[in-house]
Amino acid sequence: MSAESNLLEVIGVVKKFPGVLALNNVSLEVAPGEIHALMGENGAGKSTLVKCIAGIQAPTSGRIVFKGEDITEFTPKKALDRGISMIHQELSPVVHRSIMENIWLGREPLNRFGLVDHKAMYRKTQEVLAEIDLQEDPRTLMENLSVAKMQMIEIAKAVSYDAKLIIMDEPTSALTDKEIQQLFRIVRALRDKGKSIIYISHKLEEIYEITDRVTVYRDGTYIGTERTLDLPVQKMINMMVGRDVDELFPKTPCPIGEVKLEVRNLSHARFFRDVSFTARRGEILGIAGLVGAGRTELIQTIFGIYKKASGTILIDGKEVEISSPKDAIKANMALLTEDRRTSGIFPMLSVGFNMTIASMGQFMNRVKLLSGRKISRKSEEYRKSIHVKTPNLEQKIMFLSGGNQQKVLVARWLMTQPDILFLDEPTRGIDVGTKAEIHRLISELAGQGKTIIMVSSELPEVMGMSDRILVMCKGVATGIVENTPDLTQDTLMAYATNTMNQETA
Amino acid sequence: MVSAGIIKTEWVKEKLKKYGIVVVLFLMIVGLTLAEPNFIRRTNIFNILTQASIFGIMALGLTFVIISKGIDLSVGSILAFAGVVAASLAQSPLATNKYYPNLGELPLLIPILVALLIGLSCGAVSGFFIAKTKIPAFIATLGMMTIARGFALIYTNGRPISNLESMTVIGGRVFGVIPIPILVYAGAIVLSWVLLNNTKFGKNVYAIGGNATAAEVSGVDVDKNLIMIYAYSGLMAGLAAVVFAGRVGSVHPGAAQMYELTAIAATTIGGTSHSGGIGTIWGAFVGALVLAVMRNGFTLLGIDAYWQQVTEGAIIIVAVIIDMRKNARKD
Amino acid sequence: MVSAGIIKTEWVKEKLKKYGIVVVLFLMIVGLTLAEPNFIRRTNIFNILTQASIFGIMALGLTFVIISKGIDLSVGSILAFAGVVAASLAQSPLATNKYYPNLGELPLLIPILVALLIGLSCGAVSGFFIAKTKIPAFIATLGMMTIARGFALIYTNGRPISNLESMTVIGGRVFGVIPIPILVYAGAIVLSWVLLNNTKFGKNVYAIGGNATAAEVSGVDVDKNLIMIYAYSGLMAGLAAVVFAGRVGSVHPGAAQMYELTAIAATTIGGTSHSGGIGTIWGAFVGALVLAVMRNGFTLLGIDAYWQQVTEGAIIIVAVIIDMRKNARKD
Amino acid sequence: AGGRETARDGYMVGYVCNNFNDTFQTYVMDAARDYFVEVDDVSITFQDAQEDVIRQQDLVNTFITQGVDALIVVPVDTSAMTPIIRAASEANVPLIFVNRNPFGETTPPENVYYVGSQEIVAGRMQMEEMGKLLGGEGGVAILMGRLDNEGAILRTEGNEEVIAEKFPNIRVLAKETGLWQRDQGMSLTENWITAYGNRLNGILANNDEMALGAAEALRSAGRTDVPVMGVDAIPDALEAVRQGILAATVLQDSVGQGGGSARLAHRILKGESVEQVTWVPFVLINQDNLDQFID
Ligand SMILES: Nc1ncnc2c1ncn2[C@@H]1O[C@H](COP(=O)(O)OP(=O)(O)OP(=O)(O)O)[C@@H](O)[C@H]1O
Ligand SMILES: Nc1ncnc2c1ncn2[C@@H]1O[C@H](COP(=O)(O)OP(=O)(O)OP(=O)(O)O)[C@@H](O)[C@H]1O
Ligand SMILES: [Mg+2]
Ligand SMILES: [Mg+2]
Repeated sequence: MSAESNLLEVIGVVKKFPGVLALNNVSLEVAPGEIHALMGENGAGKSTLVKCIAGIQAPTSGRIVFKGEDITEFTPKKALDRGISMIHQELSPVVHRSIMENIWLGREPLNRFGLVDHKAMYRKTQEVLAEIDLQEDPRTLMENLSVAKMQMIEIAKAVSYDAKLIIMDEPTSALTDKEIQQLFRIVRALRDKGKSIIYISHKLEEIYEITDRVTVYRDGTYIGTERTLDLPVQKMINMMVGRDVDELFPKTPCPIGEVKLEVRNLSHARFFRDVSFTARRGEILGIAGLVGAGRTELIQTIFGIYKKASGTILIDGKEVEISSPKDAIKANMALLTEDRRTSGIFPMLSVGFNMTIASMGQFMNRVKLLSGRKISRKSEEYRKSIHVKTPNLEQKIMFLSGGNQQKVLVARWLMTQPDILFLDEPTRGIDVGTKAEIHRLISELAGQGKTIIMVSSELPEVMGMSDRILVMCKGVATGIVENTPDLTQDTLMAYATNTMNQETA
Repeated sequence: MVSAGIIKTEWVKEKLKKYGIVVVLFLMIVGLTLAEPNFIRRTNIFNILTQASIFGIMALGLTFVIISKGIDLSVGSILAFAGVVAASLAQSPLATNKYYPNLGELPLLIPILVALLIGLSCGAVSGFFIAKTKIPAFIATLGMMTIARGFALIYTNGRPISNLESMTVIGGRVFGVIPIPILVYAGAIVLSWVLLNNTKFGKNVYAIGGNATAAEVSGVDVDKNLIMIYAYSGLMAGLAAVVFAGRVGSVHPGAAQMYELTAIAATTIGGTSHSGGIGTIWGAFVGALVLAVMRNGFTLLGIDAYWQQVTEGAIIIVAVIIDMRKNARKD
Repeated sequence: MVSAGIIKTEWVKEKLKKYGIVVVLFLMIVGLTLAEPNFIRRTNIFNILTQASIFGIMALGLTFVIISKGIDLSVGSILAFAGVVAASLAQSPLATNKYYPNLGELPLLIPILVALLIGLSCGAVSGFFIAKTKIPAFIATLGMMTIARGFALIYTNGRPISNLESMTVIGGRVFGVIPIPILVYAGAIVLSWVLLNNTKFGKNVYAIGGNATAAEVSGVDVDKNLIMIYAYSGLMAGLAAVVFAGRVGSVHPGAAQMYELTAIAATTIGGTSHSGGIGTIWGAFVGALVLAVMRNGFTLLGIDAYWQQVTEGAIIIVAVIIDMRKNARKD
Repeated sequence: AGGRETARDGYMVGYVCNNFNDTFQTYVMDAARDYFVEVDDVSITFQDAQEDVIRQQDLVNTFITQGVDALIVVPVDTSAMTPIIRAASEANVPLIFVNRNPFGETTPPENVYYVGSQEIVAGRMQMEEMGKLLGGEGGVAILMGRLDNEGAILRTEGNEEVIAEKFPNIRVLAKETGLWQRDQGMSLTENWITAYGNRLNGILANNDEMALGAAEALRSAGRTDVPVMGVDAIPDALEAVRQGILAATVLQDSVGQGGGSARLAHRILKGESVEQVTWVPFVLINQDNLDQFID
């Protein structure tokens, strides 16, 4: 394509951070009316590149040409004025403010006295929300929304700028199918209006579903651009990872032992009621359901983060009282939480600290003092085994790519060597190569006789990894199914929407 | 009957949670009125409001600062510096210790504008350093606190500047009834309220405190807004200096020491959170009243001066504990 | 040649960035030595370290507090309260204004333990309220600041408690050479360093400041640790009280006013961040030295006291600006 | 630094003030400075202890390191001067205390001097006058300085002693701290007017600044019947006495104290023999004797 016909051209862009060469001479071309995917492993530089395009960071060198003009000033404001808006991978909204104030931040409608026109803002917000089919009062505070809704509002906001180019950096990582379909409807409508979209995701099926072309990066370098339909899955993975990934869900069968954890009639005042299940040694119990089903709250209640209303929890057949995460950890449980930003990482602290903080007990020397040497040896070991891309262990975790942060958290909990490990969306935002690696580690743990309870919104993952699957719908456990080869996604969905009876009937 | 009783307590509990600090204020007022009927007399109410006005005006500016996740320790010193300079321009021609011996009587507006301008500038300087060099607000304003106080001392050589006949008009009353400091305070409240709730600037203040990155990527010029925030805080300190000079008729370079702590306390008691993004002008007003009523009450009740300190600390803590309950999770 | 020069400047720039505040300190020392050779004499170096010791010890405790994203305004008042009570137990039998007229001479250890215990308890109380009622640390410790000061005044009726012959040993020297306050300070530094870097408690402090929710989920008992953090800060204030009593030989209920600001400034100058999760003991030490050297230098250079204030504010700001450059993004 | 150069040739005196924010102390310093302007073999440097004993001690030590020939100190805390006295005597530097007396009835040690007044006397003088004005009856309120300040405590004690000894029918309605500040004196007085109404017949303030604030509050409340008295006789207060706004003030003689200590230092340096203690008396000023003090 010629320069004139491209909306955006990235030519030889380099971006250096202290100790990291995030982008090394990469290029990209986006045509008008195109949905263009960016693919690459965690830390390949996708977010860094789009941040440069959206003026959040300035490239160290190279050119970015938009509508035939070289971009020289890199500020978000300039980018927005030019017609580039973005949905951010790691950005939380201004949680204490309302939906409408978030959407119109920086461009509030004014009345003739130059004051903010709240009525107009309210009206315009209603219009925007209608487009994404969200029934919420525009004055609702963001903090009262679920993660999924917040994400939908971020999407609505980006769209409402009426930009020429909309960048979406992993917009679906917090969404489930229903919202994803909603998003795709919006994206297609935008394309039909001649807008261009840069779409980043680690979910291959999404890439095939809506993108026109794919550009792949690896380690900050440009690998190639292809029409999506002409690119077989294995080839795409190979371009990203540099090798073939043999098996996505390397579940190794292992003997299943006696019951380790038993939950009896557990209820929470608001989120779920009367849930019972058991989990055995060496077993991976999947938990599936739609967004809002209460899966997160279920495991967080078992873990002592929420207060249970009634019910009992038994470990090895003995009743235990767990009223705080500390109790849970004492009982040899561990929980990888769903929301990386608020309850996962310590952003200002080092990668090493983030990995080891839950296992400090292991690093004491004879006089009960922590040994720095032991700590760094252990973290180094884990850094290697799950391929955390970081210049060193001293790097602040906030400077890692999203996927690599997730890997560090996985390492944190694997390191505690728990008997019972709860994983809430463990591979959110993790690239295919590493996903397989993490799945292998999970399997290995199960093989050692540990009990794994894994919540995932990705049905292939649940079905690929679990021995049994607990399905929830609106706070009720609608079924526990054996994961036999003849189990279908449709059956699970039927449980998840509680339409099982109609289905079978 | 029983159920009505329950509903009533539920209702009270609910309100107590939502308007915690107002309830505290209300209880203080009721208690004091019972203990000392003079408390509720008009002159005393006016006294309380006048006494609240100086640090109350500072608390308005601090509300912007604290919502934006900052802090401003310099307002007391800025008051002193702006105050002494304004005072030197407002001395009556017959003053005993005239600062500018040959200066005639200037129109009242000039010292007022000078005070506001000095306040604004000092604040803008702090804001500039905070925005452009990213030093912590604590340090920038601690520095400004020392610097402004130093300038006040240098300017006056440590002496008060008095005989401000023209300015004492501001300490007077309208129609012989309503003290002007109260009117100035009311005006500052309205101005701050409109600024915070109905202008782009106000929205930006909340956004910067709530999530500075989110503000930045939404196209908000964070640096410019930070400068404006501290400039506004300085401006309010300048306005407080005018009221101070008007009320006292004399400004001392050591004036308003520790007022920053009182003003910050008023803001915080009123529910403005130091973790940013949360706060109201209304809260700053109620917080200032709580402090002023408390101090007035101490005197009316004749509480021993040493015990006043202990009680003051305890009341501040208890007031905020009650107020915090509104944020308590329900489960 | 040229390249060597470039490498050198690069190297200097790199170091300047990494050890910003140490470089500032170094430059101050060199400058002062050139301007006034007396500066570098052993007695003067000891003077400076002794002068740094009291607020320096407080800064150690504050480092824990600020890393955990808190603040402690009460340390100055706690010093006064712990100090007067300890002093009343350490008066020599012949003291002119004996607080406990019938009390004989107690072993030195008793007043010391009492001071430490009072400091620890006051801190633990603040910590308790912060942890259990979630009130902002600013309010809890502002309350404690007023309360502890009030108790100091009540306990003493506003008068100093003097003639602490036994305690002045602590203000003395070992082998007639090294001042004991410096040794106490050194001990406190080592203790704090080990606590912060080599214990679970220390790691928890960072975790709580870095992300309290994540800390909770990672099994950190946040409440318990918060109480311990403020208790430690109080303990350091108690230790500072011992050094104070030892140096002065008398404790005044109004002692150590505003020391909290100096101690917080020392901590912040040393790079501890008020947004939590970042800070070192080493930084608190260097920060305290910067302040002590600066004040000592002012006197040696005979700078006018009013101008000192202005200069002090400016130096604090500039020091932190230089130090901030180490965090500057490279792009 | 210009002043320091000459100091190399002549003597250098270090002056550590308790607090530069203390208006009265600025007059004491001025008097000392004025004295040394007249003589050419001595220069003086002023430092501010900012009401902190430790800082005062540090300043003294730094002065000694620097090699000053004599020290003048206004104690922050008179009971805490032992280390300063020790440091000065070890370095063999003459030490003069001004304004606040660390020695009470006892004689200072060798090479240590005191120039100043008895704080308690100021309080006594105030109350004697107030008692006369009120005819020995009524209620008074006391505006105290900082609660931990010796001047504040002793002046208040002087007030109360006289009441106990001579005016059994006068009651102290309240005593609270106005932190030496005019605005605080004003706020407290406003509250007292509400609380005590006509039972409030007189106000005794520990300094003139607070007294002037009290007078202002009384004026706006239309209370002309309440006499107010301060201490220090700062120019504003003298003017207020002339206009009848203040009933009286007590002259604390800044020239006698500041100039006196400077002269004393000069004489010691020249090797003359001097008295160890110089008393500078307080004088009560009211409209009757005002003319002697206004120039
Ligand atoms: N501010 C920064 N400072 C230092 N290094 C950074 C910074 N931002 C990004 N990096 C590094 O740059 C590289 C590219 O990161 P980027 O976020 O662009 O990856 P990504 O492709 O978006 O990965 P993911 O799929 O995990 O989101 C990573 O190694 C990351 O650690
Ligand atoms: N802070 C909150 N305030 C009010 N309601 C909430 C809050 N958090 C969650 N909910 C509600 O609780 C229910 C369950 O929450 P959630 O969506 O996290 O469930 P989930 O099954 O874990 O879904 P997923 O993990 O897929 O997001 C939903 O109805 C949600 O709207
Ligand atoms: Mg990314
Ligand atoms: Mg969930």
